[in-house]
Amino acid sequence: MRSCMNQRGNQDDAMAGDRLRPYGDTMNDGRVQVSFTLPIPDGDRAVEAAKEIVLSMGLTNPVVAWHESLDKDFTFFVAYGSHEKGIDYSKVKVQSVDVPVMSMEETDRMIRERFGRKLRVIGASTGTDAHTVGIDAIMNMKGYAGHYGLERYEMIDALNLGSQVLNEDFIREAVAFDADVLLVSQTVTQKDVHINNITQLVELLEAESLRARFLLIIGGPRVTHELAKELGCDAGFGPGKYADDVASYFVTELDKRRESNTGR
Amino acid sequence: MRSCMNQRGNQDDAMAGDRLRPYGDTMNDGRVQVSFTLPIPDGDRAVEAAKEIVLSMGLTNPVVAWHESLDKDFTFFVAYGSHEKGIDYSKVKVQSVDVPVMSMEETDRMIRERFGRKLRVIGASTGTDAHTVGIDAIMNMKGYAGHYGLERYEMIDALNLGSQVLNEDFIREAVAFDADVLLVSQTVTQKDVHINNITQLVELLEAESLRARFLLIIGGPRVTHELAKELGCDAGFGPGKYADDVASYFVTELDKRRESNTGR
Amino acid sequence: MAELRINWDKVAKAREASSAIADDVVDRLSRFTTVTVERSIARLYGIDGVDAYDVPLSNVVVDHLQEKGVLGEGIAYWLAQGVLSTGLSPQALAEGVARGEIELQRFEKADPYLCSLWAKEQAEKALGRIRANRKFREKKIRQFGERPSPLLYAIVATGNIYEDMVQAKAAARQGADVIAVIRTTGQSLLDYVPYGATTEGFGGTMATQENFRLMRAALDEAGDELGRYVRLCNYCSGLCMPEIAVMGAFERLDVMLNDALYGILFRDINMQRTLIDQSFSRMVNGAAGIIINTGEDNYLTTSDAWEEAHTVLASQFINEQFALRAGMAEEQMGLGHAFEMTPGMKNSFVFELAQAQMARQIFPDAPLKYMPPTKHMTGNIFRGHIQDALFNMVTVLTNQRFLLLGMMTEAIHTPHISDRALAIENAQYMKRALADFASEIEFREGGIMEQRADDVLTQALSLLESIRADSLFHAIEMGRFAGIKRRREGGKGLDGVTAKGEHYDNPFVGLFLSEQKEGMAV
Amino acid sequence: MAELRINWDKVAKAREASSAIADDVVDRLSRFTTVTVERSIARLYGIDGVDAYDVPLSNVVVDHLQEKGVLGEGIAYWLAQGVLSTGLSPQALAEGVARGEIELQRFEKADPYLCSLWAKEQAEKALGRIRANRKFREKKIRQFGERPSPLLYAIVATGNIYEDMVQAKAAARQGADVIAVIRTTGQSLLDYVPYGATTEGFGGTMATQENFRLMRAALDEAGDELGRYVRLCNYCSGLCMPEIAVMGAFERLDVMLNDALYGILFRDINMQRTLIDQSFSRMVNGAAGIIINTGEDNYLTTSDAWEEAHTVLASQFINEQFALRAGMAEEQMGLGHAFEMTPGMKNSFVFELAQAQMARQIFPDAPLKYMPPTKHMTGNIFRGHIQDALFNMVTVLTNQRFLLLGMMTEAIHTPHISDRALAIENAQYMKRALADFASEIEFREGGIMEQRADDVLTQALSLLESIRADSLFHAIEMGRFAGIKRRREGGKGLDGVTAKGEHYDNPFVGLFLSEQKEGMAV
Ligand code: B12
Ligand code: B12
Ligand SMILES: Cc1ncc(COP(=O)(O)O)c(C=O)c1O
Ligand SMILES: Cc1ncc(COP(=O)(O)O)c(C=O)c1O
Repeated sequence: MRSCMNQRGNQDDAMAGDRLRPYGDTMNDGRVQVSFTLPIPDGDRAVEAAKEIVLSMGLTNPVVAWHESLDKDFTFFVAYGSHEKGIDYSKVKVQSVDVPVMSMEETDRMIRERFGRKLRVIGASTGTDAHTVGIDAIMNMKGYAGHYGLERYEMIDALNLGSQVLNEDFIREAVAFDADVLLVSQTVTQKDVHINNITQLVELLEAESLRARFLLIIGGPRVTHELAKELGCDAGFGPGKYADDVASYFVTELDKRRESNTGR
Repeated sequence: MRSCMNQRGNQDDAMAGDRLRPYGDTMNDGRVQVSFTLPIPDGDRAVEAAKEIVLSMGLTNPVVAWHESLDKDFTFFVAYGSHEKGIDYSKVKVQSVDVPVMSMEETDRMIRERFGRKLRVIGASTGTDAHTVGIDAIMNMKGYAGHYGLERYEMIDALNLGSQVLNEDFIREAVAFDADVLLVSQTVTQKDVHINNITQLVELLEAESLRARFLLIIGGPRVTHELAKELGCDAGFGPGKYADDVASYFVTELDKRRESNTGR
Repeated sequence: MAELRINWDKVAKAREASSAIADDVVDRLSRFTTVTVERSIARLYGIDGVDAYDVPLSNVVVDHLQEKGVLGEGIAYWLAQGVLSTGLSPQALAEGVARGEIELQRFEKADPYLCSLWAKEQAEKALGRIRANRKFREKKIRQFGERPSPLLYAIVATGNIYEDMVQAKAAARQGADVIAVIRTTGQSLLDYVPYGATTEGFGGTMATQENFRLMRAALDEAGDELGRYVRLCNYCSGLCMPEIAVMGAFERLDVMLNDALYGILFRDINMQRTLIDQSFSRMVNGAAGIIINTGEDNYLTTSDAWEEAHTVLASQFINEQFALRAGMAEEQMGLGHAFEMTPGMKNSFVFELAQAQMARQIFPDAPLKYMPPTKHMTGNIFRGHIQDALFNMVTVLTNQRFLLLGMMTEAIHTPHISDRALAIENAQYMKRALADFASEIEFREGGIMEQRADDVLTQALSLLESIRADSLFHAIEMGRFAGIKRRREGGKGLDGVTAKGEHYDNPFVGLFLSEQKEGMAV
Repeated sequence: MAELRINWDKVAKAREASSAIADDVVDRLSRFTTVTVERSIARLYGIDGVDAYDVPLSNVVVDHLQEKGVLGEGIAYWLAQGVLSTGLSPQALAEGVARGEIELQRFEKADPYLCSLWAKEQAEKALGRIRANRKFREKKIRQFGERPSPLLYAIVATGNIYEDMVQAKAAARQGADVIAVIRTTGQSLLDYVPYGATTEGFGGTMATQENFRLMRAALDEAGDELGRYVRLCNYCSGLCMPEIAVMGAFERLDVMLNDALYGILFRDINMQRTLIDQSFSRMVNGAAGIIINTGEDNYLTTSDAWEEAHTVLASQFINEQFALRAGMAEEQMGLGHAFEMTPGMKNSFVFELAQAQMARQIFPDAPLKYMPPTKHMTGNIFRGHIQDALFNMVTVLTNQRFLLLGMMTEAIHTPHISDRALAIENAQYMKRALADFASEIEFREGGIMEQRADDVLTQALSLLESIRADSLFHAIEMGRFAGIKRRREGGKGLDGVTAKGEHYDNPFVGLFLSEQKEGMAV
């Protein structure tokens, strides 16, 4: 393989070894496809402007493969270029939830053994967000994509408030339910409405000194663990994550916290 | 319109006025779509690496909308980001052929009046390039997309040598034909084969002190006027250019040269 | 045209059951009115504008009457009393109420008969304005010629009406026939309609009368330039159904989303409230010559498209009956359905085609609204574009009236200007490439397509029969649609429902119903 | 399956004319051999490797004989003489020639009868190697099961065989059934086959025996891992048709592009030369159980796809006859056709479907090779992806055997790894979504589809009849195909044609022809 890599080309050159570059059809060719619209009329100058946009992204050998007028003052472009610089892959770190994923049975067993009681989980799609398919996927009995939801777990009491729940109401219900875990789903992200909404939730919890009382987990198509941490939540789950991922996480985390609380 | 622009948003902010940014759905939002493959396995770290690639292109608010394993060591990504910097549109200049485009009749009339003889034009797809549709589009009687080819011009003698003509042969034929204009088509561009081929042609012409004798015009899907000039040709024509564009150019240019030669 | 063999007996039975279901609802709810129905009457009488706190004057007067406990008599009655007593206009009265200077319930000296005469007379004026709009639309369409099916229906959703206008005009020039301005999230839960031009919204733009006006003008401009009539669409589902219907009638909208079931299921609006609102809003739409779009396509965004296809058909039958009771012509019933089977399924195209064709034949005169794939769209925009192409093909092959343009970026963001342009290109290409395909083929008798259509019809019929036995209210309580359960007394807006009093009169009902009988089919 | 009604009478007449056309060509050319035919015989006898100047030894010996003016007797004869005279192996003889130590024409003492016995015996050994490959392929296919139609055929074209291998394996894992390694531009004009593994190419990779071997091993590895047999394809059109066919037979290629007409028209190769080469190369392919792919699809990249569709059909009829004369079974004739009508045309899908279906019915047992849109692909990769989707649909509906994967970036570059992955996904999606559609529909009798098919057939028949009257040579001189005119004595490679001498013998012809009769259909 090593020698084959050499035969495959510029692996030898100065930066090749430690830089990660996009791959078109040859190692380190750096090819990237881009498309965008510029608010200018189509024509030679527009194509030149598009090329400069591509160059300004650090892409070399720009090819403007397509340009088309969308309206008198808008032109659409498809272009290719090479990301020659690449990035340093060794420096790429991810903040991810890394708890081993347990099956439903394992999770139930762990709760039974370590807590001796059911855990209470409350969830909702909050703010003006009316998308429930995501939170339902996590909570509903039938689950999603072959992963059962939390309602089916024997040792979990799951309460799904549905959609468009105001932060204030959500907190009230959580206290009333004496929840261990809060699950919040956010789908609409236009103008960062999800960020504002979660920020407000965290602030409200803090204002009422309730933040430490709950494990706060958020999820949705644009949610990452990193974002969740930034916003002051405990964890975040995006696409491709199911009830088992979330349950494994909160059981393990609650157990850890219990341990450090009881001083063990 | 001015006030409407204001209402449309961040037109007021510092850089907005003189910067040209991509347009997604709001003035100056800068949204750009990109896709690329990275030679790494799919997973959280890959997504993070993709995000860094997007950021390293100067795009903010990166969204990795899709990632998919293409093979164990290759992952494909679709992402969006904002080109907030934009470019300075006032600085975007184009080198383009700017000669008014004449109809076939006008061109014929001009040749008749200014030269009093037929102009001789020789064309080919040179090197190993076997793509003839482009040069045929310019030269053949029937032309292309509703634009008649040079063979139909009364005052032009057009000779199309077809494909895969070696540079040496091409020059020999051009001399034999006593051509005024050379037309070269180049379609295959992989590994810059077209650039090498044209460079060689120009060098050969210069070596034989023939360069000044002909107007040298190149064309093809990846040819721009700028590229042609860089390579030492007189003009370059890309997609969407037809016989009338080329004829208008060379008639005007030859006329100009004749004038300066005769010292008028 | 290729046609499926359909069991028309089952269709007739399904219509019969739906008719009974709708009668039952109308029967239970006809004794009530709602705050938004009354506000829409206020608007019809010319009450416009907002008070010092930006509260619309229509809310001010209706809230005032409700506070005084006299809303049951109806706003028409109180305005008549006020006008006849003071000689002031309805607008002046409302302004007086806003300033705290007038209390409408105090005026009760005019003869109720005179009141109803006034109410009727003034109503005719309002109708005149609406009729003029309808005539204008008809004239323009006659002038430019009607657009062939499918109408390409594009959405704009920037949140900013001025940005929306830019994009709407671009879309029209690219070939869109209908522009729908998506509403900002949450507006449907507001129990008032915001006022004026707006530039902030999430996932959509506020539906305000001024925004309607601005967009209408933009599209008229583009349409005149292009030599075709560009239709404008907005939403009147939600807590203000009839009010927005009135705004749409005043500003010459052409298409409006109008579906109480959508509000109940997806917005948790109280069912009694919104079914009452729906009834009057459809009368308004009907008189204005507006085509409504119903929302059963949304069920499949939550439920499985293969398993629950029959709920869409059942809902279409019910929506048809509700529309008939509001006096609408078939030609105004843009019943919804959708292309939402997973691309992972074998024969997904074949079954989608079967269902779309079935809907087309069962509702032959209804301008069906066909929704593109949304649920199974992903961040893979390239695959997304071909999912949309298949949808476009089915639309063309089955001759749907409204083709809602699918966006390859559906899973990512509200459309960019280029997404829309590519979507239009996609639809136009499919329309051209398959132009006469439907008339070149026949469907195999008893094939999987006919079987599928019959299965869906059979299941829809049995669902409708069970609903008929229990009432629509009960069916919703049981989660029959989209798997979502809603309580009869739950959800938003029940407090806006009021029993009609002895003088209650809504003169528009009769006027609108007869207007529709005369009105041309669109 | 939906079928078109076809005028079988016209089909029979077209076959008759084509048969006469092919007979005429064979008749005129059977007196000649060519340098590459002789080199391929040298290769079959085991001559391999290059000399000090990188000239293949097969060229060295054949050039040597040509120089000496004795090539007309055939290499088999001279090698036999050499072997029988010296006891050296053919390879050792060739090396001697390369070193300038041996002059083959000097050996002429062995009895020509003994020479032909030796030649026959050694030829059987070579055939053994080829047969073993064929058996191995058959075994693998039995073991894993044959892949259903259409076979997804992906190209790799990086220029670097090692990079090609990476991409080919990735493509196989993504679902490709056939990997074609595109040849670098210009190779088809080389009158020798380069040697060894290569890493530089333009628009493709050198076809060398070592490259074949490397790629074969890579695909066997991927195939075993995936539990399916992954087919390998390369090109044997060009100046070295039969030699590359031999290399393909030795390295177990499964599919080879093989078409003299392509070389004549698109590479300006002399028609006499390449038609002779084609004849023997097809015998080699045939014996090796290789499916050939013909190149009439290319006509439509130059000419208009609507106007010139009949030239494709006419060419298919001619190619069929040439293949029959080389002893091939219908099952090995991957006749080419293409989806190249402009997307701007009304009913383009309908007419493409008609033509593809017509080809399918006229050549029912031939594993047709169906080419995706290329000419009307643009830099608009999004539209390109749906052009390809329509092509994929037609392929599925008409059950073509080879689906050449269309790339959305066709107009831009040779495929990136992701282009190929998206293309495979596209094809698989269409295959799944329309799985049983063809059996759900029937085509309207006398509709525009049947009319189109009949028009194309009628025009093809009349073209064939005119060619029959004038000879194929004349037709090409007149520019009947792709509008390209080529002179009978023009083009490259005529100097490689030699009249056969009195001792001329090619023992492989008989062997290969009888091998094919016994060989299983693939
Ligand atoms: C279904 C749908 C709807 C349905 C919702 C029905 C319902 N009952 O939920 C209806 C039709 C009502 C709807 C309406 C609207 N929608 Co909508 N909708 C969608 C759609 C098609 C699918 C979303 C979905 O269900 N995905 C499937 C689920 C399973 O995925 P998921 O939510 O990502 O969940 C997974 C993970 O993220 C995670 N997860 C999610 N939540 C949580 C929570 C926790 C705690 C954890 C641990 C994990 C987790 O687990 C899940 C399983 O892996 C998307 C487009 C698309 N294809 O993505 C648009 C989309 C989300 N909608 C959008 C918009 C704008 C709207 C509207 C505002 C207007 C409109 N364009 O229609 C309205 C109003 C909605 C409102 N007020 O919020 C936009 C959002 C744009 C943006 N990024 O801001 C999208 C992207 C469409 C678009 N391109 O415009 N929509
Ligand atoms: C048709 C075609 C062929 C035909 C050519 C037939 C013929 N008689 O020309 C055949 C099938 C033979 C062929 C073969 C190959 N092709 Co080819 N082919 C194409 C295709 C589909 C269309 C090209 C075309 O005809 N365009 C239409 C003409 C009118 O456009 P145009 O050339 O740009 O010309 C216009 C302007 O540029 C300008 N112009 C052009 N020349 C000139 C000259 C002058 C003087 C002026 C003034 C103007 C001018 O005027 C014209 C009118 O506006 C393209 C893909 C695509 N859709 O673009 C691939 C493509 C060009 N081919 C390609 C390749 C690699 C090959 C092959 C090497 C292998 C292969 N992949 O098949 C072989 C070998 C060719 C060789 N040795 O050169 C690649 C090139 C990649 C690259 N950028 O390097 C492409 C892009 C396909 C791909 N994605 O792999 N090909
Ligand atoms: C019938 C109907 N009404 C309304 C809406 C939108 O409602 P909202 O404005 O609450 O998002 C939809 C959404 O697609 C719909 O189908
Ligand atoms: C039959 C046939 N042979 C050969 C080729 C390729 O030839 P070359 O290697 O000369 O590009 C093609 C191109 O598609 C073809 O169709």
